[in-house]
Order: sequence, then C-alpha cells, then structure tokens
Amino acid sequence: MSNFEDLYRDIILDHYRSPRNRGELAAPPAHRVEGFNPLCGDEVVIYLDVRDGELRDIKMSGHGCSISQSSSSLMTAAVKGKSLEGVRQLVDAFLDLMTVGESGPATDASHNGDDELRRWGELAALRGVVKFPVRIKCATLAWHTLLQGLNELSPP
Amino acid sequence: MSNFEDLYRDIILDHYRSPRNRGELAAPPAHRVEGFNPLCGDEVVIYLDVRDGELRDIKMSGHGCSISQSSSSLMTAAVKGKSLEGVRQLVDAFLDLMTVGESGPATDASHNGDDELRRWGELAALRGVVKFPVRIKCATLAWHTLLQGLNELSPP
Amino acid sequence: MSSFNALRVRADVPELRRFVNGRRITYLDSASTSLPPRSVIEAMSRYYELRHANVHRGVFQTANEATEAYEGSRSAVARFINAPGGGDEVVFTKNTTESFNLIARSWGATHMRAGDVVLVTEMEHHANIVPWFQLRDAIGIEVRFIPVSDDFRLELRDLDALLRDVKLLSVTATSNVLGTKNPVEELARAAHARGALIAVDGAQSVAHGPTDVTKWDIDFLAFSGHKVLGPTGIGVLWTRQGVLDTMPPFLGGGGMIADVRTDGFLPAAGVARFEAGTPPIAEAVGLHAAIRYLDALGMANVSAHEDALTADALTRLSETFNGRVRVVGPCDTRERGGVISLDVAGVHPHDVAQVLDQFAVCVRPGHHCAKPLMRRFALAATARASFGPYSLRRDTDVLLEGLEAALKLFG
Amino acid sequence: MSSFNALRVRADVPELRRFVNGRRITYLDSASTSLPPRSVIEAMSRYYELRHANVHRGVFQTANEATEAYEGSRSAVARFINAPGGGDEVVFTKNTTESFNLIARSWGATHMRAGDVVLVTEMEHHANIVPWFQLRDAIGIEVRFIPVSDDFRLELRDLDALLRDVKLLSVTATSNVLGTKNPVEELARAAHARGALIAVDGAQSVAHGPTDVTKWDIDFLAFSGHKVLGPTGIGVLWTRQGVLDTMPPFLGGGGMIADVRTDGFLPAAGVARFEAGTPPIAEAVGLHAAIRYLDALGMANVSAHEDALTADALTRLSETFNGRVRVVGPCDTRERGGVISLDVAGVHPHDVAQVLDQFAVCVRPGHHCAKPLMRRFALAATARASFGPYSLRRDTDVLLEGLEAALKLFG
Ligand SMILES: Cc1ncc(COP(=O)(O)O)c(C=O)c1O
Ligand SMILES: Cc1ncc(COP(=O)(O)O)c(C=O)c1O
Repeated sequence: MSNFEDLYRDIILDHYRSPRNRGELAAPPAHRVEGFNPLCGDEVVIYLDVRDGELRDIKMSGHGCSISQSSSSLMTAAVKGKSLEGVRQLVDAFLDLMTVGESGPATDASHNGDDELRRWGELAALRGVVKFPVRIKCATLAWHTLLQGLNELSPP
Repeated sequence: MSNFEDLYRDIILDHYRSPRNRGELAAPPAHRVEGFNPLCGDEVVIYLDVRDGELRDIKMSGHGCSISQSSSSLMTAAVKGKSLEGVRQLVDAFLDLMTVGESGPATDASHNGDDELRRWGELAALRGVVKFPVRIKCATLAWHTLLQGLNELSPP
Repeated sequence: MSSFNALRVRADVPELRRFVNGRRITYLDSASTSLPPRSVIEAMSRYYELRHANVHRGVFQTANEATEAYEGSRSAVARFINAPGGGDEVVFTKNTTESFNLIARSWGATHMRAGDVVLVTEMEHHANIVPWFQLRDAIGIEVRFIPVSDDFRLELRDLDALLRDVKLLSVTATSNVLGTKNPVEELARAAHARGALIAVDGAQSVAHGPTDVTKWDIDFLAFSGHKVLGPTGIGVLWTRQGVLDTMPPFLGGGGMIADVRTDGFLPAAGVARFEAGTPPIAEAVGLHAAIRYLDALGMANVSAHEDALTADALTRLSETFNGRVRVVGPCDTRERGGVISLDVAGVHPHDVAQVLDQFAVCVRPGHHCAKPLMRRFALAATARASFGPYSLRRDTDVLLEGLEAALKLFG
Repeated sequence: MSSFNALRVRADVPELRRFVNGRRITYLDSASTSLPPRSVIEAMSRYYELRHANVHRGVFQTANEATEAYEGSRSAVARFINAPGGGDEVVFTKNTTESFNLIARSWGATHMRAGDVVLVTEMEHHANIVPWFQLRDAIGIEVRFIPVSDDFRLELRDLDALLRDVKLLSVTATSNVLGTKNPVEELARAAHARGALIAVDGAQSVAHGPTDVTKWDIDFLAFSGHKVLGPTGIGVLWTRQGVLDTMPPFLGGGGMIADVRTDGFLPAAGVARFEAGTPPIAEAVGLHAAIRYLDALGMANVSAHEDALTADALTRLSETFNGRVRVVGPCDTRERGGVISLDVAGVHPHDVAQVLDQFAVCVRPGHHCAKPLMRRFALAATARASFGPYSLRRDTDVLLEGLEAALKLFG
C-alpha cells in the first residue's frame, strides 16, 4: 500500500463523510472546549459530559480537513463511555504514536504485532499520518483539545 | 607600466616622503578647514591665506595614506599663488578626472596628448589612481576640503 | 521586443526536471516562491568559487570585485524598476517583510504621530499589516483598511473619505490570494492629491510584468529576491530619493555609521545607513542574474504569457467542474494576475493539496498570510495555484486531472 | 578525535585556487568573511536545483523537504553550540548585526528601563555598540564600557563596580581587531552573580574553536554564517529558552503570527515569532553544510592549528621586522586568536594592503568597525591579517615578503 493510500484509508474517509458523535451538548452542564490550528484554520469544538469519573457522553463540531475531522470522529468513538483515567491513557498513547523524531517516526504502528493493532482498533487507521509530518497537527488537534478539556475539569 | 607602478609613481612617493607646504598658518587671519574620510580615518587640515582674489599661501597638515598625502601636497603646490578663479577651475577639472563611470574611468588622462599632460604638470602623476576606484576617495579628500574652504570664504 | 519561449524557460530551470511520485513536477506555487534558472544558481556558485570577499573598504582585488558585484546589482535593480535616482534609491533588505518593517520604523516612526492614519487594504499580506499594528501599538497611529468588494476588487467609491488624515497609503500591486491587480497609478494620484505618500507591495507583481516606479509615481516599492527567480535571503526597498533622505537609520551596526564614539554615533549618508552589517552579497549577485534573465525574456512578454495561461485555466476550470471548483478572485484577466485560489466543494484545501501532490502538482493550501482577507470571505483556507514564466498550458492539464481525483476521492 | 589536515581543507576551498596578479591567492581576511568549501557551495546549488520551495505550511513533497532542510539546520546549529534546549532556542537572522538588534529591541526594550545599564567593552564591534545607543536614545538606558588595558585585555579589576545597575553584559568572545579572547565563563559568573544576563558576540570565535553555551552558562550568542565557512545572508541568535520566552516579536509579518485580524494580531509561539517573512532557506542549508564541515574537522583541531599558525606568525613578525612592524594585540597565544592587526612604521594601512595585493595577499585595512577601540589606541586604522582553518604557514611567508616590499617602497 502506498503512503498515500495508507493516509486516506477507507475508515478515514468513512469517518470524514459520516462523522460520529457530531453535534453539541448543552453547556453547562456539559463542558465545552475549543481547539484551533492557527496555521491552517482548522477548528474543533468538543462537549464533554463527565460524571462519576466517567466520560458519559462526548460531541464535537467544527471544521477542518479529512484528517482532523476523521481523527476527532474516531476519537469520540474511542473515548465515549471510558473512565477518565482510561481516556487520559489513550490520549497519551495516541499523542505518543503521532510523535516524529528527527529521523522519522518514533513509533511505527505498522511494525507492531496483532496485539498492538487490536488495542488501537479503528484508530490504527490513523497510523499512516506519521509518514506525512505536516499532517500530524491535523490528526492531533482534537486530542490536544480533549486533553485541555480534561485538564480544565480536573487539573492533572 | 603596470597599474601598480602607475599608482605609486616616483612623484607620488616623493611628495609622500617630503610633502610640500606642510605646516600651519595663524588662523585668523588665515582660513582653516578640515576634511575627514570616515571610512579610513584619513584627515586633512588646510590653511588658506586669501587676499585680493588670490590664494597667497596655503599650508596643510593631517595624516593619511600615501595617495591622500601626496595628493594634498601636489595640490598645494599647484594652487599656491593662483587666482581664486583659477583654483576653482583646477579643482573642478581634477575632481572630473577622478570620476569613474559605471564601466571604468570616465576620463583617462594617459590617452590624452602632450598638451593635456603639460597642463596637468606633476598632477598627472595622480592619474593612475582612477584604476583603483577604492583609492579615489583618498586622492580627492584634500581637493574636496579645499573646495569647501573656498566656499566658506565666498559662497559660489 | 525580446524573444520569449516558455519551453526554453522551462528547460533553464533545473528543479522542473525533478520527478516526484513517479511524475515530473508541475510547479504551481510561484506565488510562494519562484524557481531560479540555472544562470542564477551558477552566478552564486561562481561568486563563492572566485570572488567572495566582504564588501566595502577592501583594497585587495577580490574585495573590489565583490564590492563591484554588490553595487552593480543595486544599479541593475534600479534600472529594472526604472528608479529615477538610480542605485542611490535601492536598499537591500532580507525580504519584502523587512522592507515594510523598515518603512514603518524609519519613515513611519519619524513622520507619523498619534492619530495619523496608514491606509492599507483588506487584501494585504501580513507583511503589510503587522508592521503597522506594531507601529500603532508603539505610537498610536490608526491602521485603516480599504474594503474589498464581493467581486474581489478594492472598494474605492469612498476613497476620498478613507484618505482623511492618511499619511501613507500602503497597498499591494497584486493580491497573493485573489490575483487582483490594483490600480496603482490611480491610487498614487489620489494619495498624492491628499498629501499622502504611497508604498507599493511588489512581491506578487515584479516577476510578472513591467515595473515602472517613475511612471507609477509612487514613493516606496518592496519586493523579494526569491519571488523574482532569485535567491532567498534578499529583498529590495526602493524609496524615492527625496523621501529616503528624510529617513533615520533602522538597524544599527557596522557599515551604517559615519562615526562611533563611546558616547554616541553618527549615521552614514545614503542607502548605506539602512544596511547594517555584512549584506547579502552572494544573494545580490543572484538577484542581479535573475533580473538579467527576466530582462532578456522581456517583462511584457512574461505578462502576456501568464495572462494567456490564466485565461485558459479559468475557462477550463469553469467548464470542467461546473461549479464544484470555485475560483476565489476576479474572472476577467484584465484585472488579475496568474494567482488562482480554489475552493473545492467538499474537499478541504489540505486534502486538495495532498491529492495533487500524488500527481506531483505543487499548490499551496492555507490562509496565505492574508487572514483579514480570508475572514472577509469567510474562508479558513484556499488551495492556491500560481503561474510563473516557466508555466505551460500542460501544467493546467495536470492540475485539472488532480482536482478530478480529489473530487472523486472525497465526493 | 577527528582528522584534521589543513592541506586538505585548502584543497576543498575553490577560491584559494584563484590567481591574482600572477600569484595564487593568499587569503588572510577570514575575520571579515570566510571562504566556503565546495560542499557548502554545492549544498546550496543542489537545494536550488532539486528541492527549493517555501517552508512551512506546504503539503507537497519539495515543500516538506525544504522545511525539513531548514529546520534540520536549526537543530544542527543547536547541537554545534551545545544549546541545552535544542533547535527551539535558535533563531535565524540575517547576520550577527541583526541578532544584536533583535536582543536590543525585543529583550532590551522589554526588560530595561531608563537608568538601567548595558555593559559592553571598548573592544566591541559596532554591531554590539550602535544598537545599544539606539536603545539609549529611545528609552534612556545607559551604555557603559569596560576599558581595555594597555596590554590589550579587558580591565576587569573594577568589574564589580562596573556591573552596578547592569541588566545585560554584552561582550565579544574574541576581538576582531586585537585577537584578544575574553574570559567568557568568568564574565558570565560575574554577571549572573549580579542578576544580569550575558550576551556573547561569537562572530570571531565560533569558526575558530569549540563553542559550548551550556558550559559557558551564557544567555545569548550571536554569530554570522559567512564567518563560519557558510553563506552570506544568514545569522544566528541563540537564546536560552527561559529568556526567549519572555521576549516579544521583533519584525512583523508572515510566519511570526498566530492570528491577524483587522484590529490587531497575536504573535506565534517559539522561535517562529522572531522570523518574519520568508527566511533564508538556501542559506540555512549552506550553514548546515558549513557546520557539518567544521564538525568533521573538529573544532579543537581547528583551534590548535590556528594557535600554532598565530604563534609562528607573531614570532616571525617580531624577528623579521625588529619593531618596524608592530602587532596591535596580545603576544601570548593563550590569550588570543588568529586575528593579527599590524601597524607598519611609516606605511599607512591602505598602502600596506595595496602593496600586499600585488602579492595576491588579502588583508583588510581600516577601523574594522571598532572605532571606540581605535580611538583608545590612537590609531586611525590597522592592516589586519587573520587566519582560518585553510590557512598555512606559507601564507605567513608571503605576508612577510609583502610587508618587506611595503617597507622598502615607502621606507
Ligand atoms: C566581533 C564581530 N561582531 C560582529 C560582526 C558583524 O558581523 P556581520 O557583519 O556579519 O553582521 C563582526 C564582523 O565584522 C565581528 O567581527
Ligand atoms: C503580496 C505579498 N507581500 C509580501 C510577501 C512577503 O514576502 P517575504 O516572505 O519574501 O517577505 C508576500 C509573499 O508571501 C506576498 O505575496
């Protein structure tokens, strides 16, 4: 599979065309947090419904490229219903995955075994992004924004 | 004769080693004028004794390279005793000689006939300077200073 | 008239031979930076191989040669833009952006007071906006904007009112987003009639058609080497002599002084006073080669060539995509240059550019450093294709092919 | 230890093969500008031939490559000077001079008030004097000078008193006139002990020995590409992260903003905020190649090589001319670098340089942009010879031959 096809996998395009958890939650009681990528103008708004240490519901709106939109859709699907601790762990792991060192990707999910892939589930579709360093910011925008929202709710 | 030998002619070296009209005049009654080349630090001080429209006496002091020193020495010898009008004409002609256009010297005294050479006398020794554009400022410092002095005495 | 042959220009530009993703490069990003021809690259290499030395004050031969090369470039720039006062009006900066900062901090800070107005336009590049905000924050001037109409032109009906209290009108000759060409001569007349000066941003115009600061009757012109087939690291600020003489130094250091003592300094006369430190010498040599190259092409020819390409591209974009690809800019080529901003239905500019990269087509997605303009048209970004003298009709073929693919992938 | 062979370095530098006045060039003007090796020249040519594009925000392949090349150079610079915070502390400017102007106008204007003192030295280059006078004229700071002793060193006995009210000590690592190396680590300790920061002018040091901003414990370091075997048109300002974070933008324009609206702007984070407009991209590529080249030579080797050349030259100058040629600078090579200012009895520096040019020897006559220092020693000018890594003992042979001729001609 070429890098290009690895970037625009079917799952990505599917989430771009039919984003999950799109919409708003009344805030308050929900928590609203905004993320912005000044370089490309992408914007994401996330609504968090947190109760009893659990992310009961999450919605997102905003606009951006296919990578940022599908990444936020995939994210909402992955974190919804999880414990806050579980969410934090996933966010950290994802941002780690998206980190490129001086000489290319630090972690390349495609070299990892089945276990690893199973752990990531649909999110593994985003692993192709690391080969396009300029697009990493697109893929991580929603995740940074979510992290910021969690920190606002309960400082780490 | 190489350009280099043409620059450092014997007359130049002679005037550098034994400058004519070196010294000061009491000012007033003489007129004192200073010239300065900020790029190389050369300095010339000229004293003018002007009476009845004639440059009765001229002295110079200061420090600088062989070209600036010999040029001022040659200048004093050439202008002393001349009418102010004659001095102005000579200064203009000399500054003209030292002007380089975009594509090299505008006037090249060496191409001129014997007449021309006779007119310049010892000053003709300075004609080699035009082949060294960075040294032209050295050769003209005293002349610009003299012109300034004349203008201070009687605005043109 | 000089001879012009775009195929020959293309052959002169080494980067255009490169293959990316299995295809020869289709370079449509000249509005960001232009690709230098071999003669420019070689002029700089030869300079470094043979005559590199620091300029000014040197006595040895290569130092003289370097100085002549540097000053020769200054004179060539002056001739190229028809500067009435020659090289004495040409300051070398590092880019267009520094040129505008120089205008703001030297001329602006000296000649403007709190309440005075600098009039720019909604279609300016940040380089001609941010320095004025900085000056506003420092001394309290007002920064006023000429609006842009729905048909992508300057809205000049109220120009006379807009010019009230204006000391400087600062405007781009050609928009780097819309492609709009502004009526520089008319604006110069209006500004001067109100006692204001006029600065022109030539970043997008100088490489694409004749520049004549005398005929335009303007006071400042700024542009960048890297956008006129020249190198990075050099820019130009031309300033009319009578204005230049009233401007204090900008940066301080070697070369811009007449004297320095432990209690103060005296600035140098002329353009030297704006060139602190070792200047971009090799870059001036490269810029000279670029100007020589453009001159040989003939700027009127370049302009005609790019106009034809633009007209063709606009027609084909509209015929092929039937509204699915919108051009954000005027459609009449008499009012615009070869900068074509695209809004592709349902496809984000980043994705457009990414798909086009598969076809080795180089276009730029983003706000193009013109955020006020993007806001004006409620756009976050566009995908921008732009022509240069080496562009060919076949570049548009590949662009259309790539746009089809993008629409298909995301449709 | 890396291998070092000056003959091989010489073979790498194209300009050193040139003949002038019938002789091969003897280049003794590295303090003005250094001569780049072939690898530097070719790195830039290859860049323009293959991967030139504007940096940042590009999506297509060459734009990514250009961005990587530009940012890669930043990281390489950081490693070369051992910056604790890596590339995030390295700002590319146009030269050392702009670097000092940036310190003065961004850090200085923010952190200093009327009456605060910047402490420089009598041996500074104008680049580290004039920006401070400009700041003084703008906001009323005091510019104070550490005196230079008769034996050409900083007079540090009263340093503690001199440091009173000082917010910044700004000092050159090596004098470009005297060759004196200043005790940077000692000065850093003294400044920090008094709560002041320290900026170091590395223009004359970075190409001539190891640089370690972490070990030196300094706050700013400035130097120029063209003096480290690199290109013109690029300079470096390294600033410790904690200090950098407190500094507002300098020039305004594209690339240095987070947002621009019609009512104001928001600066970008990090070093981007100091790099307005298209940066010197090809120059960064050339600088990277220069650093790679110097690294391969080994800076300790370069330093040892130049020390040996300097010691030899000083001995021979004194033995050959018996006082008719005076060296204006320390005679102990442990205290000095390979910058040798000459005062030739009865021969003006201009004439010295002119005669030396006949021998194809390149030396620089003048005040070397250090007029306060020249006044301190009652000199109008000196003729300055200076070494680089490509210098050889035979260069001194030709220098001595030329000096003999100058003494003979004017004697
Ligand atoms: C000690 C010192 N500082 C600063 C500079 C200025 O460097 P640049 O002209 O590259 O800005 C020089 C070079 O002349 C220098 O020798
Ligand atoms: C209209 C316009 N002005 C100014 C600039 C800034 O040019 P530079 O980045 O070379 O300073 C650009 C280039 O991006 C431009 O298009």
